[in-house]
Amino acid sequence: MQAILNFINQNVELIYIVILMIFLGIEIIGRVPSVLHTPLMSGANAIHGVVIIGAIIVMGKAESDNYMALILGFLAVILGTLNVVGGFVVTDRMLEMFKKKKTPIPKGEKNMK
Amino acid sequence: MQAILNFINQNVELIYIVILMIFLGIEIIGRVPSVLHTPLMSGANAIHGVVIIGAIIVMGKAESDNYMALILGFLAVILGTLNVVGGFVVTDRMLEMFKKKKTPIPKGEKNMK
Amino acid sequence: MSISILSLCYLIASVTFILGLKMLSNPATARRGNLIAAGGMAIAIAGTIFLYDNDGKKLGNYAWIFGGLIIGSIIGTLTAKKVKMTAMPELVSFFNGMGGACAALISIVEFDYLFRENRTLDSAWFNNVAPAGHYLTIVAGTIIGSISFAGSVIAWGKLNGKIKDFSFKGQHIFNLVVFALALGAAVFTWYSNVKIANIPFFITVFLALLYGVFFVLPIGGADMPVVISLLNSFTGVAAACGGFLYNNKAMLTGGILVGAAGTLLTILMCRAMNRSLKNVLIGSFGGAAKGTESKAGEFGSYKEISLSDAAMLMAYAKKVMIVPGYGLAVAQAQHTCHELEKLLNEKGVEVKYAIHPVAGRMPGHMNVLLAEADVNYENLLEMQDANNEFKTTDVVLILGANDVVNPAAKNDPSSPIYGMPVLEVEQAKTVIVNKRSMKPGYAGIENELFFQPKTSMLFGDAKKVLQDLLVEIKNT
Amino acid sequence: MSISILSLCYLIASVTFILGLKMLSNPATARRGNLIAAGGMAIAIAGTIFLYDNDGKKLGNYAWIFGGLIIGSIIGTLTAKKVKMTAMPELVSFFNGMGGACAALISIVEFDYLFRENRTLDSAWFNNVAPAGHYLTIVAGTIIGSISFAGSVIAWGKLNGKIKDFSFKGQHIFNLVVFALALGAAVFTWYSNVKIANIPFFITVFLALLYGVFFVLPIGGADMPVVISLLNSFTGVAAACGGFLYNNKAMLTGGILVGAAGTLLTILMCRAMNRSLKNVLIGSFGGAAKGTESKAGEFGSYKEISLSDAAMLMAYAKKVMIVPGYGLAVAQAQHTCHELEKLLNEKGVEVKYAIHPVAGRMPGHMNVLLAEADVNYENLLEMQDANNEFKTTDVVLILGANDVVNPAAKNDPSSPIYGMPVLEVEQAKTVIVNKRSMKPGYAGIENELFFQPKTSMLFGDAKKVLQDLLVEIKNT
Ligand SMILES: NC(=O)c1ccc[n+]([C@@H]2O[C@H](COP(=O)([O-])OP(=O)(O)OC[C@H]3O[C@@H](n4cnc5c(N)ncnc54)[C@H](OP(=O)(O)O)[C@@H]3O)[C@@H](O)[C@H]2O)c1
Ligand SMILES: NC(=O)c1ccc[n+]([C@@H]2O[C@H](COP(=O)([O-])OP(=O)(O)OC[C@H]3O[C@@H](n4cnc5c(N)ncnc54)[C@H](OP(=O)(O)O)[C@@H]3O)[C@@H](O)[C@H]2O)c1
Repeated sequence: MQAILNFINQNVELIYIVILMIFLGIEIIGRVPSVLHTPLMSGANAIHGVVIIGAIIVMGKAESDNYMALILGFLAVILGTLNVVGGFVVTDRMLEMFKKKKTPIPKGEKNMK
Repeated sequence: MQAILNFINQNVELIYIVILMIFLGIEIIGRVPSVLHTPLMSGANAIHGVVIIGAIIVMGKAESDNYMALILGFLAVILGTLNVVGGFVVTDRMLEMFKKKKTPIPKGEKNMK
Repeated sequence: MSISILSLCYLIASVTFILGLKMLSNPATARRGNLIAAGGMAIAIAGTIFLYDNDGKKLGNYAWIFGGLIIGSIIGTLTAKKVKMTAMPELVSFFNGMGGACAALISIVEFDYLFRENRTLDSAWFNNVAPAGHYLTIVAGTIIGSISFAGSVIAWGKLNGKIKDFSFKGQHIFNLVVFALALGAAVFTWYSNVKIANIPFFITVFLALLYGVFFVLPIGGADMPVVISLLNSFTGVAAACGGFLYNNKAMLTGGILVGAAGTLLTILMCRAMNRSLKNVLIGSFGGAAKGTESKAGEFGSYKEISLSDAAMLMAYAKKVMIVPGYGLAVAQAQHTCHELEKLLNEKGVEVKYAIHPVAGRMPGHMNVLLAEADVNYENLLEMQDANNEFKTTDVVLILGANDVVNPAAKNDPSSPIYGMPVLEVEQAKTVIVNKRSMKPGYAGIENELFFQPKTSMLFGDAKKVLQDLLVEIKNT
Repeated sequence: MSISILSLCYLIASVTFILGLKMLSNPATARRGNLIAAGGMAIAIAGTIFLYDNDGKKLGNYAWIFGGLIIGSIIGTLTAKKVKMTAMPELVSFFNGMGGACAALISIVEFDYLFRENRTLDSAWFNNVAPAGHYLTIVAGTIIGSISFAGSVIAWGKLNGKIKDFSFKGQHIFNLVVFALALGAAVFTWYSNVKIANIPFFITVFLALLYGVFFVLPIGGADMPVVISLLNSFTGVAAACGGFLYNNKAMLTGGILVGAAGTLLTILMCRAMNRSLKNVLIGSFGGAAKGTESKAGEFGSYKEISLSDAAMLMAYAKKVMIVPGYGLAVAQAQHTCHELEKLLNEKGVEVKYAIHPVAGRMPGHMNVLLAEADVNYENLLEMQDANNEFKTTDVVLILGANDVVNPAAKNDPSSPIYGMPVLEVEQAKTVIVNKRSMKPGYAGIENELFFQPKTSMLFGDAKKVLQDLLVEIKNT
């Protein structure tokens, strides 16, 4: 208990950030139309590719004799990049297909406002 | 420039919290029906009464010979409390008036889901 | 230990604020949301009082603190409970002002500390002794808080009629100058000798208050809801400054949250009545110009109806729809209106109210008004439902409403209110309009509806007319 | 200095992620949103490479880093560009798995550091030498990452048909046990001797992978979109663990954001096809049971229609609506379908497509499918518009759709899909249904529509039938 409280106290900012992020994540996509579920999933998938940063740091810190770190790190960088690049590209391709179909909407209403 | 960057770096967590809060504030009330504008305004008004905390701290820190702090602090506590208590009470009274009218909604749809 | 619990309290408070505000924006959950936020607030306050300590030093002066809390609570509760429903916006404005003052006072005291600590050392400059960030937050809190205090009090005075609109040529320039001077004084403080640094600072405070007054004075009373909402978000930011000052997360998050939400809400309000914020703040001058009737009579002539005929029409109608507007509020005729409803019901006439979201002078004004005369909520139709029922309505009785039933919003792209959804009363069989004259309403534009064949005017003060109608109908 | 710029980069990245995701959830802005997020990502990556330094130590091994980045980018871009549109969900699942693996690898390396530093000192326990919080995040990252990796790869295999559903009695108990053992091994690591702490840890990794595999294996292929979305949010959390590990805000915020949004999205997906998440994950066993045709024939008999009659009907119709469903995707008949459309157009028949949001096996499946056969987007009607047009439609041609046109969703409260909005094809003059048999669809329930008088069945594989129809119509 005591320990937990102290932990909270020391990392209170981080905890705030996490909690607010959770709220935001939920609020933001609350009203997505179901036809967009797939692209949205794909886009989110690309975003968590940010884990690549960790891979880069691992790779960059590895001493040249620490083969495990070098090899695993290298692998991590490749896979992470796959996630990021592939993710964004495939999402863009998907959206390309909904794009044209959606133009009527902005044309129709957006201009009114 | 340099100074600003350092400031950002030192307070990066706070800055995050502020930015996320701004996003949240906007997302949260994005879809409020105009009939609720007044109660919402009133509720928000009550919430910023949280400034009372500052007043309490000022009051509590004031040395017994520092009359300025004592008097202004005392005033601040009173006004802050007015804001908080009055704010929440009046909001509740307002909503009381919309309440009954709104019950049909949950009855009608909510149960379906 | 206690500190850890305190930051937990603040965390909880912040979360309840977010949840509360979220629930407040949905009719079904609004009331619970308000209570939740209140609960969080209570936790934060209690926590501060009992757990706060900065490096070992706990808070003192409990007598003063509790004294203040008790006094504030009593006054707050009483005023909030006693106030007439229609006077609530004023009260909100008043409370908002108190919050602003509180924020300003805190900052002033903090400045005072900075000042006392250093004035003893001679011929040092304030900027050498005071940390910049600290001073910056103090100044921000002071200025914003003062503006929001002064502005809110003026708005409050305007709404309850104590203060009249007041504006003079070039007032905007004047305001800008005052504001600039306020900032200037703050900067001057920064560069002045520690001994006298307090003088320019208090000039800053004074100028900020002055700005607050002149910022709100010229704005038309009808636009006060918007202004209050704006000042509301100001106070939020001021509170956030306090949060920075004491590195207090509850104040910070709560303040920013209200600051952001309040700003958006202000914009939404303007949009609801088809105006831009700028237009509300600056355009207010046109107040006179807006009232123009240049276009008067362009729609040809209108016809009047006698009380007895009107009474007849309603008494023998199957379904009557009442469209209340600002005029009903001015005439304080809500109770008489309710009596009319009951009387018609006795005669077997179905009576409903068509409520436009921006009818009156504040959002939900009509709900509040009719609630006071305890009209049954089931009979208040929102715009959508109302528009569906007009087709099957025999008589529409418009009481002091004008813009919200103006067909120009649908038909005339040149009209200033074009695009605002309105009550389509012209779908009903007959329309009876009660107002005192042919004068336009808030938007200051002619209303074609009054000149349509199925419309007939019933002039006079809403209350008076309704009372006469009651008599007439009784006699039929 | 450089550090400050770096944290600014991360700040920008976080904001773009939020904005991007927000825009992605609105058709009009989705594509821009994706680009914005990508831009933020680029900034974050570049910043890390060039500005990162922890107390003075900059990053090295640039050759390896850029090598990895280049290889990854090339493979990623190519696969993403080459993949057939209908195979995109598989690809998403694959990429998601790579992300999970990346997170797991990072944690493993970090553990390895902890391990090497301390294994030299003899007879110390791991928990004496390793900081608890640090170890906790490592374990969390490892386990979650591994699960999401293994699971995603299985899901990928299932979607492209390489892996078949596989389940055995009491599999859930088994899964729970495996998961518990994984946690157990992690705890054991914590209390084991520093010299051999790595052995139990790698057992943890292995068990986590195993769990991932058996978690996804039994779930029906049709539910993969939901599972992928779930694993997607897992990877998000794993990334967030990395954020804690390096106190890196971009990773933290990005990860949490996806974790939260992904979880909600998963729930929304389930809701869109009227199922609970639990039902998708556990209920999947019932797969067989669901296929029941116990109720078969309860609606009496159905009538068939000959190819020529069908061709005739359509050729002489004014307006034909095509309702594509999962069957069309299975038969890969989208191109043939497009030809039919063109042919009918030549004959002066108006042809539109009625798209149900959950037709097929992934959200937007039909849009993707028909886009591949480059059908003109103006002709794809969303459910609402379609339902309004059916009244004026002469012939509705249903190609391999079933649940999405099942009237039970409206009429029969006992039906498992009751409440799901469906295409109301029965409003049209005549309905022609193409499927291979009377077997039920995904939901495993009878479809009354097939037995209604205005409906007639046209059995056969969608592609085959369409080709024959083409010939027939040409000859009319
Ligand atoms: N709800 C909000 O939040 C809000 C806030 C600010 C502004 N507004 C604006 O206010 C307007 C509201 O529309 P509305 O139709 O309710 O009001 P309105 O358009 O302002 O019209 C009110 C009418 O009532 C008549 N009236 C005044 N006193 C009367 C009395 N004692 N007895 C009978 N009639 C009386 C006036 O005509 P006579 O002078 O000829 O009697 C006037 O034409 C909209 O334009 C809206 O945008 C709304
Ligand atoms: N969109 C999503 O996100 C998603 C994800 C998972 C599940 N689902 C669910 O999937 C269902 C989608 O509805 P739906 O109507 O599109 O599909 P469906 O209800 O699953 O029915 C598909 C029909 O196509 C027929 N068929 C199969 N192969 C065929 C072929 N080669 N040629 C002609 N017909 C063929 C099958 O009947 P025969 O076997 O007799 O030919 C089957 O009845 C909904 O229940 C939805 O909830 C949707």
